[in-house]
Amino acid sequence: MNSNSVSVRDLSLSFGAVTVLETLNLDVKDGEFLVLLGSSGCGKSTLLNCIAGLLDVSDGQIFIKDKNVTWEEPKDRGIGMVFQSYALYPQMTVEGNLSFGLKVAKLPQAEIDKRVARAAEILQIQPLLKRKPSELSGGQRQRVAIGRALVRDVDVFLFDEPLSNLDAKLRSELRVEIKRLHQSLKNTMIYVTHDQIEALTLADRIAVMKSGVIQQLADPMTIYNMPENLFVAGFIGSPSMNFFRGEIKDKGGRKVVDVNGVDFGMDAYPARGPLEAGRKVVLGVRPEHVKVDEPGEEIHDAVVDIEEPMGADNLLWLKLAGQTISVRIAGSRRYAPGTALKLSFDMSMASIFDAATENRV
Amino acid sequence: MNSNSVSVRDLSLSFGAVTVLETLNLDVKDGEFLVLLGSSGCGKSTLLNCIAGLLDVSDGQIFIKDKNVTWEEPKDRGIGMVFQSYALYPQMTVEGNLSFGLKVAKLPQAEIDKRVARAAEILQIQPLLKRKPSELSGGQRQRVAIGRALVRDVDVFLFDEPLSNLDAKLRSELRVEIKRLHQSLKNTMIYVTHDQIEALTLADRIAVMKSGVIQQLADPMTIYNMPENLFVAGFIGSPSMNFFRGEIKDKGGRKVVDVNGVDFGMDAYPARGPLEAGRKVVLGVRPEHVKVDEPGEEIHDAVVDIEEPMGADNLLWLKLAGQTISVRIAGSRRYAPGTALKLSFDMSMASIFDAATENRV
Amino acid sequence: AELEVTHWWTSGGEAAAVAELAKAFDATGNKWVDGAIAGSGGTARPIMVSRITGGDPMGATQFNHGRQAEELVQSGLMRDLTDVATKEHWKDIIKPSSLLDSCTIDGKIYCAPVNIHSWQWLWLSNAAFKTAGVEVPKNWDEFVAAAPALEKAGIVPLAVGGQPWQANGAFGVLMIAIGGKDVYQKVFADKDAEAAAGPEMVKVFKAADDARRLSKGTNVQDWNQATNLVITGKAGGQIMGDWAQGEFQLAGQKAGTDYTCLPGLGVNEVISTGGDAFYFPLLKDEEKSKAQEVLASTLLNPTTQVAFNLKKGSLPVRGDVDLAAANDCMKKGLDILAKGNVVTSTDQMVSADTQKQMEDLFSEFFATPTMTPDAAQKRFVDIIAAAD
Amino acid sequence: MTGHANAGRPNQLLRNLHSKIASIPMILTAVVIFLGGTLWTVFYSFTNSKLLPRLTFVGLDQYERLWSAPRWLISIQNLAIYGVFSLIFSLVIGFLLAALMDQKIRFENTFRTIFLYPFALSFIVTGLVWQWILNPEFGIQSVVRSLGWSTFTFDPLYNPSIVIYGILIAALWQGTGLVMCLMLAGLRGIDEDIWKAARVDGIPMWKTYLFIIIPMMRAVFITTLVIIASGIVRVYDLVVAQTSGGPGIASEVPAKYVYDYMFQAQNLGQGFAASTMMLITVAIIIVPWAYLEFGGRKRG
Amino acid sequence: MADTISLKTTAATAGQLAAGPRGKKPRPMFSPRNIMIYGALIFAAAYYLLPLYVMVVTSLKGMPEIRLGNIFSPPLEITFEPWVKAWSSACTGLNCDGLSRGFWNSVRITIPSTIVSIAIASINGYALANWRFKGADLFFTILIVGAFIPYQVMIYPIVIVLREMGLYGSLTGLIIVHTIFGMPILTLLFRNYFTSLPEELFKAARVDGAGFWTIYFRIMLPMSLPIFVVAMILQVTGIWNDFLFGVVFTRPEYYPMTVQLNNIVNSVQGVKEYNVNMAATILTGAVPLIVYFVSGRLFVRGIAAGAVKG
Ligand SMILES: Nc1ncnc2c1ncn2[C@@H]1O[C@H](COP(=O)(O)OP(=O)(O)OP(=O)(O)O)[C@@H](O)[C@H]1O
Ligand SMILES: Nc1ncnc2c1ncn2[C@@H]1O[C@H](COP(=O)(O)OP(=O)(O)OP(=O)(O)O)[C@@H](O)[C@H]1O
Ligand SMILES: [Mg+2]
Ligand SMILES: [Mg+2]
Repeated sequence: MNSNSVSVRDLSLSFGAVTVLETLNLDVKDGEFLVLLGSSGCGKSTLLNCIAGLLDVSDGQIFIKDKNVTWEEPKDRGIGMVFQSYALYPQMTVEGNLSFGLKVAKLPQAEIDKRVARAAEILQIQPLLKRKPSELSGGQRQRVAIGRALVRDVDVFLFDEPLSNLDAKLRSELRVEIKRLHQSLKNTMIYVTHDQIEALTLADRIAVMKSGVIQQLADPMTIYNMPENLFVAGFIGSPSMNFFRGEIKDKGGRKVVDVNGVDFGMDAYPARGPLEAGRKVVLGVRPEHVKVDEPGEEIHDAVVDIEEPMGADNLLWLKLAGQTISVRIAGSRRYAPGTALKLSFDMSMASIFDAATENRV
Repeated sequence: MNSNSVSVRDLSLSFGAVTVLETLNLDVKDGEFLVLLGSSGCGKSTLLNCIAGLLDVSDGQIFIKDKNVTWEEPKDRGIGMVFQSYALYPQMTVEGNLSFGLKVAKLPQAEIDKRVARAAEILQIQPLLKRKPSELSGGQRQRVAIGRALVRDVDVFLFDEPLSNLDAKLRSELRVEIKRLHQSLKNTMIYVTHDQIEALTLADRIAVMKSGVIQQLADPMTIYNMPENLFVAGFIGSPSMNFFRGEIKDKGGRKVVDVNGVDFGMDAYPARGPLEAGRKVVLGVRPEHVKVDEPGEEIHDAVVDIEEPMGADNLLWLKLAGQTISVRIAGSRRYAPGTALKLSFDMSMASIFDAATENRV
Repeated sequence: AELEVTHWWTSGGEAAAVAELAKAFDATGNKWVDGAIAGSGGTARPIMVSRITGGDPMGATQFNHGRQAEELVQSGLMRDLTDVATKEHWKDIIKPSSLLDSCTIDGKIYCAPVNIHSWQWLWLSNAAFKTAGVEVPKNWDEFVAAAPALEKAGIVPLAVGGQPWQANGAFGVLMIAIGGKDVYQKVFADKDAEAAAGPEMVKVFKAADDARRLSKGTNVQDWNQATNLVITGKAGGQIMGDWAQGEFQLAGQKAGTDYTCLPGLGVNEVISTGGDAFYFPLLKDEEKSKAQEVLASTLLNPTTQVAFNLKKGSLPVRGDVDLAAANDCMKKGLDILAKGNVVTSTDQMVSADTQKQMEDLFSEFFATPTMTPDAAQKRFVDIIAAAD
Repeated sequence: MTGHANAGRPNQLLRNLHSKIASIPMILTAVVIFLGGTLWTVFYSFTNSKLLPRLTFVGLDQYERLWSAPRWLISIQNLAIYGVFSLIFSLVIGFLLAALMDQKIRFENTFRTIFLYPFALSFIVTGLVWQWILNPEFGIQSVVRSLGWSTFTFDPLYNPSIVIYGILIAALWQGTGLVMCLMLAGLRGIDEDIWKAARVDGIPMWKTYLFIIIPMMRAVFITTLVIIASGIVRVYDLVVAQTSGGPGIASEVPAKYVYDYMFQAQNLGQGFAASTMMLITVAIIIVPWAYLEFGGRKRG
Repeated sequence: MADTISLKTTAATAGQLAAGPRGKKPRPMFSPRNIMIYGALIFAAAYYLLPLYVMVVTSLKGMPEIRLGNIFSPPLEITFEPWVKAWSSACTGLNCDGLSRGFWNSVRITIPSTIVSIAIASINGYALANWRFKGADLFFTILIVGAFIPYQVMIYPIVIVLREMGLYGSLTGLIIVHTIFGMPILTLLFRNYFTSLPEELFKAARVDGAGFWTIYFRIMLPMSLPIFVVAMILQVTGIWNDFLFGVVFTRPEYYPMTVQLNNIVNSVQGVKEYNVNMAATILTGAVPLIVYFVSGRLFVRGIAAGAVKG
């Protein structure tokens, strides 16, 4: 099947006077892992809750498996949902948590047992079935929460920041597990997060949201390397992309971006159209695309301000063209603050945005 | 001055029957940035609170600036403290928060104003002075909390996970600021965190703690590259170091670590002493020290299980010698799951631990 | 049938009197279910009214004889007793006839009066005066004159309990005794504000001022606690209705030897004819309605009247019964009644609202030494002017 | 995707139907009893209803009479005194006790039980006991006198000028335990770090309470205030049990005026007028608060 | 302060370092601080206990002993007669069976009233917290304002309503009255409590297909013990101690214990029998006191959960 699994059409939602989502459209393909990424309060959860049927839409329609479910009850939409706080029923055992929905749906006991057993096996929580949630670790709770969606045998999984209550280590472990789960189940999954690492590692496609509007919807590498606008460029990547406000100039027949008198040659930049001189632009270069003490097109001098060794990588903060920029180099290369060094920029990996529209050019 | 700024001697602390710290010793040099790193519940905050005088020690002594302060009140110890939850006085303005302690200490108003102005300048919060904490963003609050320690003009700053309530982006920004602050103030700082990135980037020295015991106290690169024991090795680095349980063998006059029949040559490994054959060891290799499709000493075949593109980096999870290992490569190099590839290990950067004592050999 | 009867007769003498009614009613083959509510009419009346208006009426209920049930009757919630009354010739046997008038609304009779209570009594403790070394006074003026001696002996001259109606009642007594029957009639029957402001009333307020001074230090709430002070000789006297007699009796005291009673304060031998009456809410239950009739006639039965009133210390509503067993004080009362020296009680003349206002005024007056008689009189005039 | 036709929005009345059905008792109570009863009361306060409600309108007569009745004025004055002092003392005593209890003391449970048990007793019982203790002939006065201070006078319930304070003593005894409980819960909800920060800043304990902790407990104070205030407006039983409004009318309160005039004086109109005045007072205090607290705020 | 410390700084040797205070800071049991704290607490406790003490002591004395004087002195001769009299033979009017009859009436009133009022209020709170519909807040606000209306004001309207419903005087009517007057505060408590429960739990249950009632019974109820305890204590004490409604809205066969208490206390036969009154008082207060003593700890916890967040 190549149809859409979830389609959102012209969705609007307001809380009283506050409009959170406005005529939003989104198609999620069958079997796709779609991540909704955005900063806090941008409306990710709201969108997810609309899809789940936990919020009544103000306008627009929602289709799941080509069926209009705009006014269906959550249980009738064929979705399962996993929450940030796990939302396990504290007074029930793990088994009770898994089977609650099925019991409510009055499934035969044999069927319930079968499904619980299967979910427990997939998630490797068989030994925990008789425990209460309070007797589980964070990671185990999260797994049970996923199991609760799993037993419902649904087409679409909705995750609302399922990992953000966990510590870094566990988070990276469970991330891998969710990825593996998706690879084996092949369900459609919609996953809300504000953690870009999760988004980049898990997604087939990422929808970057800002104030209720989808800014870019594309696969992770496109998002990372070819951000559609300034917001996406700045939002993705840690530390942030380095931005330089400048102007396009013709210098000896060669197009450059002039930033406070410092020139960045644009020959290697894969521009979308002709860039006339005089246009005000923002040049963005990721920290790992700045080369230190390596040969390159243009060489700029700079002095290390702060060094942040992070183990595998080493982050340098330096001043260039009147602003602070960050540079990522291998963890084994060390530069003490005050060291002078030479920078060059990989312009083929750079992004240039119109200063007015903030869109990629 | 080259003396110790803070010294902890044989410190023990119990809550009733539970002993949290036992005969712990720690010297912090003047002007040093020391990070206490450890997982939740290992006693970091407890130790910090003892130093601050917020907890009565059960046994042992604490010296600050060579003065025995074991029984002193917190305010008389010459320390300032910054808390995870900011702990700002919510109904006072920023200015009130900064000056309240000074007012209580009956400093002259001129002096108070001077100190507040200085702190505000250092932290660039002058425009916020008249606001209430509830009108500040998380980052601004954290800055005010630091300011409150700053105005007290103390020798030692104590930080208890000051950034862990902030989102990732803000966290990395404030990290840089704290680092800069330390570079300009040159105070002694003791900083508690469970975030290794913070520890690695900020610290002059890191004390890795586990169940109330300091496991290793060294500078970040030593901790990262030459972990003293298995716990430190596994705790630092994300994703974790890859561990292989094996045995040292003599193969053709050459020492190797044999892991389920797969051999890792040890010629390049900077061993601390002779390693006799037959010894059971754990070999640890960081993900970035595994090379993919590059020439190397030994070449191992493997198949990609999961790929986690993270923008600047790309993480691969593969099976080798019967276990899952992670490999970090540049973000631009992509391998779809299922791809076969060739691995080699940079044994000069590896760590080997005795399987029984778990200490580095 | 079972009939629930509510009333607020809970003090010792009162309860004994009720028992007589219950006994008589039970003897007719019915059953008296007692619904006593303690704490005087102030507490009990709201409950009774609520129940009647709420549609869950009792079988019969006590009210003070007068206008307290007027509106209940007008709203058709009460039962018409005219048939029973005619059959038993209440018009002829009930004396004074003003009692029955109060039960009559639009020519129909709605209540059965059971007793006559008069307020106009000064009860004196012979022992107290003996202790103080003075003669037992024969009238109000002597009493006032004897007060200093009592005070010297540590005895409160005049016991006045804290409940508002006591102060109000005492004032009414002073009014008839000092001001006279005419003023009383003018003020209460005609609501004549000028009379209320007149010189006669100034004298009354002066006397009330005396009474207030004499009552200082009483420190009790209930009327029978105040009576008890007299019984035990801790107080010299008390202005209280004839029901106080029940307490003396219960305490085993004898009129004349242990205590002395001065009707009309010994000044003006007039008594008011208030009292209690039973009202019968309209019931749906046939059988109970029958029982109501039986109860009504039982209440006026001569033997019941005697038994009840002897215990209660009140006078019977029938002129034709023999009260040989009555004690001195009761006999004095009967005499006055026979002479026709009676006035209608305030309950029958002014509304509960006006009563309440007067209670507020006089209880404040008695508790507030700083309030001048003049000021009190002004307010009294206002109340009378607005009275209905 | 051609589902436009069947995208009909279901009837809004039927959405959340169970919730609406389940709320019927609440809606009925709010509308019929509280709102309806209030309107009914206000309406009839313009009539001259006596024992039974009657529709003869007399304009503002009842109110004129009310505001010229000395007893009503005294009631209002008493309520004001009682209200102000009982608010202040409840909050102060409740908070002090809670602060003491919060010092990691031993026997906390015992102390808490002791402070809170009067709350389980009715005002009738409370009034009775304190009437007895404050009775000059048996109570504290006589005990102190018998110890030798023969001029010692302590008879609040028999002295018109201080009787309201006698009632206050009993009211505080009964009510401060709950306040203490609320305050304690509030104190326990304060972030530990605030205390630590204050200690590091060298702020003495009492200053920390006064300038930092109390302002932080605004919500608790408001809840407490509402609970105390609602009790104050309704005070009735305690007065009846202790003094019946006496001596004279020195300890009368508005709720008692309402009751007495409605039922004893059989003047509903007057009682309703007094009720209406009380309701207006309550509304002036409460409605803005309730609106801020429950109406305007959306759940986040 | 920092300066003072650095001034004192000396180049300390290791030997000097080891000197000075070590180990636990001594905190004497009778420090001024402790004396103040416990002194204040004990003083306050005395004030709170005094009336209870007086009640108990008085109830164990005979009348002569009481008349002789000191209410605080312990009984010379302990007698349980006042208790017996209060329980089984004190008279009101013609009925001389003391409190015993009222006790069972109180039980009959309190149990159903408590259950019904808590059931309704908890459902209200649940609906307000999790299933808000248009206008719900308005009704709730009215309800809260209603908490301030003096009971006396509402008696008349309620008499009329009950009369129209034909429930006046019945036990059902009284239960309704208690439910009505318990509703504002209880609804507030439950609403606050349910609001403080994670909303995601509720959402998860809805995705699982549970409806209004299933969520209430299966998810919310089992999590709400503390607040139910608070509500139960409030209602049991409130209803048990009620006098006004019990007497206005029922007939004598249902009169609760407090009415009997009022009758005993106010029916003065000669002198006030303080010992009987006190015994009756304690007996009447016993049930709420026991309920409170048994579950007081949960009460504080529940208060913290439901009342303080507002
Ligand atoms: N019940 C509500 N009433 C009013 N506004 C609301 C409500 N729920 C959410 N909002 C607002 O809608 C916006 C979007 O909220 P939403 O929860 O969808 O954000 P989010 O992207 O999920 O953020 P987070 O990452 O913090 O979960 C926010 O500005 C929030 O304040
Ligand atoms: N007041 C206390 N009473 C009893 N045990 C305590 C107390 N405070 C802390 N502990 C215990 O002491 C241990 C160390 O606690 P501590 O707060 O120092 O941990 P931590 O390293 O700061 O952890 P985290 O990263 O979660 O803050 C924990 O196991 C904790 O349970
Ligand atoms: Mg969200
Ligand atoms: Mg900690």
